[in-house]
Amino acid sequence: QAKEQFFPALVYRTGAYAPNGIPFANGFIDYLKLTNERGGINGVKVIYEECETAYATDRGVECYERLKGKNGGATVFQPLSTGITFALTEKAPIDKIPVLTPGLGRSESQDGGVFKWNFPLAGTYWVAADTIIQDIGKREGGLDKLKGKKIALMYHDSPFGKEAIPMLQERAALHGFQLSLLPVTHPGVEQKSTWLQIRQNRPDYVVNWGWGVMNSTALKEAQATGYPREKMYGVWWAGAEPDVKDVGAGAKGYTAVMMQHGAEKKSDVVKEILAKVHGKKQGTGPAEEVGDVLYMRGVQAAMYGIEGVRAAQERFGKGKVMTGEQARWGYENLNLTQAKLDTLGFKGVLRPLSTSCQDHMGSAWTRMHTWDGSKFVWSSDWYQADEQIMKPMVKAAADKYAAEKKIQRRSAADCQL
Amino acid sequence: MFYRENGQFKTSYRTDQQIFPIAQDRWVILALVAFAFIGIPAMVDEYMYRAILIPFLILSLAALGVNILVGYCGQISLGSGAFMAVGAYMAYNTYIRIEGVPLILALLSGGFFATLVGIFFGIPSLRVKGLYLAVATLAAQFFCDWAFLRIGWFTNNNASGSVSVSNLSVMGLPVGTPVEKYLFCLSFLVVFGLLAKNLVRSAIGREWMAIRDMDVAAAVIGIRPVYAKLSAFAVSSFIVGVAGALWGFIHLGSWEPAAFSIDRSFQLLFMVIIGGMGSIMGSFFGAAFIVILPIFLNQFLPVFGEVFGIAISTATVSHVESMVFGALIVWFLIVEPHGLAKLWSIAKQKLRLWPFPH
Amino acid sequence: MSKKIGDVILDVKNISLRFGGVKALTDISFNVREHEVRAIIGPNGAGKSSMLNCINGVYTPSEGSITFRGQTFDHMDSHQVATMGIARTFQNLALFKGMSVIDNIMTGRNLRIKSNLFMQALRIGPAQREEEEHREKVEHIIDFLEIQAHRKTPVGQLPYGLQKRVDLGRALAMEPQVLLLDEPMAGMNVEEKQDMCRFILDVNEEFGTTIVLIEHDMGVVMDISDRVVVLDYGKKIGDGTPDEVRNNEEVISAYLGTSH
Amino acid sequence: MSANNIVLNVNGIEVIYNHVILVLKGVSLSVPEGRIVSLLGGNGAGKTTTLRAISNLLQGERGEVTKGSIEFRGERIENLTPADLVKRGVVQVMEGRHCFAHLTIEENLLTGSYTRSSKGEIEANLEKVYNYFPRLKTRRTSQAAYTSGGEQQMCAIGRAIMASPNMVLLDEPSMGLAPQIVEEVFNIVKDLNEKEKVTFLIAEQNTNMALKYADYGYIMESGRIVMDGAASDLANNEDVKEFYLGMGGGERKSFKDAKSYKRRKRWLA
Amino acid sequence: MAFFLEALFGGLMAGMLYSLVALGFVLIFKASGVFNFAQGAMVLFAALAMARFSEWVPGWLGINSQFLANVIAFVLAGACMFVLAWTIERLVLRHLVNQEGVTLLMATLGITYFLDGLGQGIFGSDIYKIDVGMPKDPVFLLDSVFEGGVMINLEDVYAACIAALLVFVLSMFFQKTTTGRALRAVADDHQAAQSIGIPLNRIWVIVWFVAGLTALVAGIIWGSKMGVQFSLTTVALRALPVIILGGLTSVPGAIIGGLIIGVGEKLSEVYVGPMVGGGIEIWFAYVLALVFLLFRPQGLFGEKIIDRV
Ligand SMILES: Nc1ncnc2c1ncn2[C@@H]1O[C@H](COP(=O)(O)OP(=O)(O)OP(=O)(O)O)[C@@H](O)[C@H]1O
Ligand SMILES: Nc1ncnc2c1ncn2[C@@H]1O[C@H](COP(=O)(O)OP(=O)(O)OP(=O)(O)O)[C@@H](O)[C@H]1O
Ligand SMILES: [Mg+2]
Ligand SMILES: [Mg+2]
Repeated sequence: QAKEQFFPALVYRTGAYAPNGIPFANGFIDYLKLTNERGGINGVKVIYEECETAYATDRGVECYERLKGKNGGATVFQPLSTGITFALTEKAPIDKIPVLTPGLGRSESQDGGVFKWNFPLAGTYWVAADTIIQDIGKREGGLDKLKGKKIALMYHDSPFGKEAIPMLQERAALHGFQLSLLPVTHPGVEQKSTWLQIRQNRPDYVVNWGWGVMNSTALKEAQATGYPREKMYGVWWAGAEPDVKDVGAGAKGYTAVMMQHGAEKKSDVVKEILAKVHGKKQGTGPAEEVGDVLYMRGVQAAMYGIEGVRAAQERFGKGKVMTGEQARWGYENLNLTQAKLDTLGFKGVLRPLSTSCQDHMGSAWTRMHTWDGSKFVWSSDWYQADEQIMKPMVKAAADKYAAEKKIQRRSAADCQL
Repeated sequence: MFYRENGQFKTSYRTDQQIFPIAQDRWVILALVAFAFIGIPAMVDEYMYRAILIPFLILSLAALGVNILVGYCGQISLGSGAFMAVGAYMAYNTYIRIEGVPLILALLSGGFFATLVGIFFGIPSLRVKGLYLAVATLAAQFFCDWAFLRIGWFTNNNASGSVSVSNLSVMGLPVGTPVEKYLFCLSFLVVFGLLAKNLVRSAIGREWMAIRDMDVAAAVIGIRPVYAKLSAFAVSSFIVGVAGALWGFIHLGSWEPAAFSIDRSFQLLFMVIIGGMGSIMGSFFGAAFIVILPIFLNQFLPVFGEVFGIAISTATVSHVESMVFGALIVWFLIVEPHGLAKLWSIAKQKLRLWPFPH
Repeated sequence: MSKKIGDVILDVKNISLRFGGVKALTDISFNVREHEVRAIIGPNGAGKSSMLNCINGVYTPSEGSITFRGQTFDHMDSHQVATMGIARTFQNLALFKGMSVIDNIMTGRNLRIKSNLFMQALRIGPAQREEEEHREKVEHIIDFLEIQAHRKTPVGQLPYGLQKRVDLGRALAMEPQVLLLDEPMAGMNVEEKQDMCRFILDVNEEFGTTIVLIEHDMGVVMDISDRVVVLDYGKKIGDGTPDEVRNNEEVISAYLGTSH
Repeated sequence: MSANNIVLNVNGIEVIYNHVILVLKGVSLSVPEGRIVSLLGGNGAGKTTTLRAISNLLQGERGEVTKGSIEFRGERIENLTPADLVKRGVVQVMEGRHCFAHLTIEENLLTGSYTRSSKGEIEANLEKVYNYFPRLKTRRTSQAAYTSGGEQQMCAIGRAIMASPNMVLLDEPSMGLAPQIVEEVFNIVKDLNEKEKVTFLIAEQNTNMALKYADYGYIMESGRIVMDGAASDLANNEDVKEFYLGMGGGERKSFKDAKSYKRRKRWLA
Repeated sequence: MAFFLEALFGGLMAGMLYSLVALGFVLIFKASGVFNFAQGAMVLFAALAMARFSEWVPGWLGINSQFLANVIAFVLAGACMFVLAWTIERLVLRHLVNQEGVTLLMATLGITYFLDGLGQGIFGSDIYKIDVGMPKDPVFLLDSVFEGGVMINLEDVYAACIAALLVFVLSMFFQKTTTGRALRAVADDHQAAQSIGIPLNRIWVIVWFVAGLTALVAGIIWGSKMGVQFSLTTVALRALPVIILGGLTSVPGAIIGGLIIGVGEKLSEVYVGPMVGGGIEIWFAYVLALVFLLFRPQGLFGEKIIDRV
């Protein structure tokens, strides 16, 4: 029978987070389709199945259990939800299935020595937080200028939102700016008092760590409180079209950190998808949304998923179907050079990424883009998260986790196989 | 024909006070339990365990607890999710802070703390009644949600505010594989089910029901509302708490407050009402209905679509799913407002009369 | 009939009860002797039920005191009243609709249950034995009231008349010293009333229970009661043996009318 | 009775509660225009159920008519809503009062005239009710829940009158009423019946009252009609005398002696 | 000081918005004894209908006046709510006459699921916007008195006025009209109400329709503030403490309760919140309501709960 590599897709196309979940899912699926159009992974056909999680952890777990065994076993899971990621982090090692969380999940899971099966490829929340501060520093004319400044973090009151806090506190201690924390309860439609507080202690910058309606609401409230949008930053889950489009001009000047790519309508990969997938009426979503920010995030995630398998095939046999375990090796030894990325159509979209046993992230590049009232435009050049700051934090957190879980760091030997 | 109690004469009140006075019932139930312990492990696959059976068991335990409060004592509560959370987090803390504490003890301690919280939030019930109370109990829900997110101690200061446990074992026996987990939960359910049944059919149970049906009269025949209500809150939240601990430890393994959000509270209330208020059996029916139906619909609808050659998108599936789900709830209520358990007993009555119509 | 009336067991002094404007009771005094059947009669809204409500603590009288077995209270608390051995039935049925007849009557025995929550949960020896003893007593009452057939029906589904019996049964189960009955025979036909009278008199004679009875059927009242209090608009307008009351002008005009 | 002036005709109805409890086993009765018919029978005989069946209030009790038919002025009415029936002039006074607890006595009465539009008529009716039951007038402003049992009973009856019906189904009107009020109620019945030609079907336990005022009577036992006849005949029937009027052998015997003596009625039902 | 005023004002305005939703609950409860959990879903459904129709109408009818489009959309959405009310009565309520409160409550939960599915199914689950020309930017008063002035939102003010108006009309309706009385009767005792000829079916359609309209108004106002999206259903949770505080059966109570809750939670959040890490307003609202209940178990303006033997 035909060789098929199974990619389960945990999506949320309904509920409070659908506006952001839908474009991501569309991008993800479209890229898988494109891969088949390109002849699969060295001839191995890619198959997939969606499962609706509605961003709820227990439904996510059910989906995981449902899909992990299907079609000869799942290759890799990419839950677009920090909550679900936490749950799967416990289960995946037992089932020997890697968990890909590009741009989300536990930041300390970058440490492959402890988190053997987690891959926060291309960026964690700490990277996002770190580079946002760098950009603010740049604006102020040097990180040292941050001394005495006030920065407010308004975050989605959940593990996702909280991930940013340690890094910001670290930086606050370092540069002596004053960090105030403003939690916003799920789903984030109720922010009046948050913004009253912002109006009260008039912070110099507001960092919005939101997802779903929380983002657009934040911008509307900012407008209603007259807080300058130019002073607002967003994480890369808070910097896409659905977040700003119904605020329109009201959101002008709002800046968000981007995990390398932004809205990439002109990129080769998008052109290719439009031609080969949408052209054949195989498109998953509306064609005009192809290339939007979150759509691209989906494409990026899918691409990493595929390339990991390709890498694994290099070792375990070209043109073979990879097991989850084999795929894991692939993700751990991923080496996407610029050249490779360009051939895949990500020229000017993504930067090189190479993972290792110690580093499951592989790349820490970001840049900022800003809403000009009708579209996002790049407003900074590339940043890279500060190793000196981040490494020790990751190590410490990972060790704590290991201690709690009574797990040994992986031996050098273990890294070889 | 086959289902008759005639010929089974009760010679003592004890025999008449058994849980299942009718012999056939006794046999059926015994058979069921035996099947659950021996039969099921022999046949079902991992997915069934992890996605359906274990959640079903744990949630029926929780529903059982809620039913004691809502169904038997008539105090509608929307705070059950909170009590589950208390159970889960306190069990977690007992587990990690006390060296080598046995798993079961940790779980029970979760229940214990849930009891305390339950009693505390039960105090208003002495003055506030009915729907007012129902809404007021949401205070418990939101407060606990907040507390577990905000107070680091509960989560052992994990930055993310989410906690996790792993490699559990009971007296040397590991509780890791689905089968082990399943049996573990099942035993909990059976034991608690039995205890609960005993409670509701003895004096305390009658006090609860008396309070539920007509509290003034209850007071006049010497029932103390304070004691009756608070004991109901205590027992209920203990069971719910243990269920919460199981949910965290056994089912999720790693959880955040969102796992016990208000939706959970509602879900539990549904189970009780759909299943049948004031019926232990009902709790199981309800849990089955609420846990299995959506999953079933979610998987069945696409198949159903293919039959007619239409590929239903994920979104449409889940929309239709919730529509059908809602419709079914209403439909069942219309067929039998007193829940599935009542439906069940009517069926039995008919069977008793069978083959005669009345 | 050879029934020795004891001395005063329940003594009501100058009770007044006001609800906003409404004066339900004004300065009512009367007493009840041990073992007697004491009737309270009066037109609708006279304050009869309110009187009972004061006695067993559902209402708090605005003035006056109640003496029971030498102890004097200006306010009674329902639970405490029950423990002192005063039981009562209600005018508009206050049964526990969701529960079976047996359970309803069993609740009457709750005060006597010793075993605690845990013992009940485990159903270990004593708890189980207790259940059975009380069940036995309850079964007697059920036989006595001739409602065996309905043992396990939810009372909500019983016809009105039978519910009244269950209500009585629940009160009897408390084995009270004083039994307050609020229109126990409303909605019964003569035959059923005869049965009811039989029950009441039996209770009164066999267990020596003192009975306070509210009833609108003069036939019944005059036949079975030893003494009668007459209320009208919350005032006491008559008190004495049936015959005295029957011939009391004020009572006739206010209540009995010409029909008797 | 001649069939021409029959307003209500119930034939062979069977009623089942909760799909299992068979309560009425083929009850037939007919009520002629402008008469007072009384429905007698012990507890659980099925009187209330019969009335509920007629006024279509069974649904709320999860009961249903499974056999037989009910005709009002020649029209089948099983499938009408209670509201339709009230429009046609049929009103039921429910057993156990059922006043609107939160509404005041007066509001209760006014609600009774919901189907009436003309202000004048409502005013008149209200006056009429207050004349019938002066007690209600004094309590007009207090919430029904806080009035005495008897007052509530009066309120329920008054509420029915407010709809100026042409047929009334009374379920145990005398329950909990003081003797002379009972008298009063039946006088009212007679009064309405004579002055306004209102037809009555009365389920009653107070048999001698019922038979005294009714023209015709039916006796029910456990879901069946076991006897019927002109009120006067029934009143003189030995069994009826003994079991419903409590005067075996002519003399009314004291309730005291009732206990000593006991013989259950057994006529084939 | 200026800030206190702002917080106070913000609270009041938020409160008004809550009471707008609370009204729907009160209406239905007062008029049929049903505690309608579907209110939140109805708000969302109505808002979605409004948003989408105002988006589609220009396309359908080829008109390009936003105002006209809105009007037509409003009418269409209103029609939807009527159909909804009618269907609910037909398929649900009339089969549940005379059942206990919980059963009915459960039924409304069923309806909630149905509406969530239907609404998103028909109108989609993206974020949509309702543009009824509400001013978005803040205005600053008294800048002379305080530096920075006191900021208020006209949008809020308009919303508040509409809410107030709605409340006034509705309370008139309940107290003064015959139908109003009939409704209260129904709430007390379905069966008795039927027995004296109150046509439950029609009554219920009316009530649910009116509740639907309030939901529509609430939906429009919330929608134009927040954008229309699934999470709008959660406003119901904000309205619950309001209704128990104000009293389940009291229309004016909905407003007063709203104001108290609004102010209470905002002030608590801005003044107490920072000390305990923030995010306290939602539970604070409930605790506040609970405290009031301890003194008045039927809420500030609710009808006394009757327990009498
Ligand atoms: N809780 C209450 N609040 C206000 N008024 C009350 C309350 N209870 C009783 N009343 C009033 O007090 C008076 C006496 O009521 P009560 O029930 O004692 O009358 P009753 O003698 O029992 O009449 P009936 O024979 O009709 O039962 C009545 O007018 C009644 O309206
Ligand atoms: N809602 C119900 N569900 C089940 N059974 C019922 C219900 N209502 C009445 N019954 C049964 O129907 C039978 C007749 O009841 P019904 O109330 O009609 O008798 P009745 O003649 O009115 O008695 P009473 O004179 O005491 O009112 C009784 O045996 C009763 O158990
Ligand atoms: Mg009375
Ligand atoms: Mg009856």
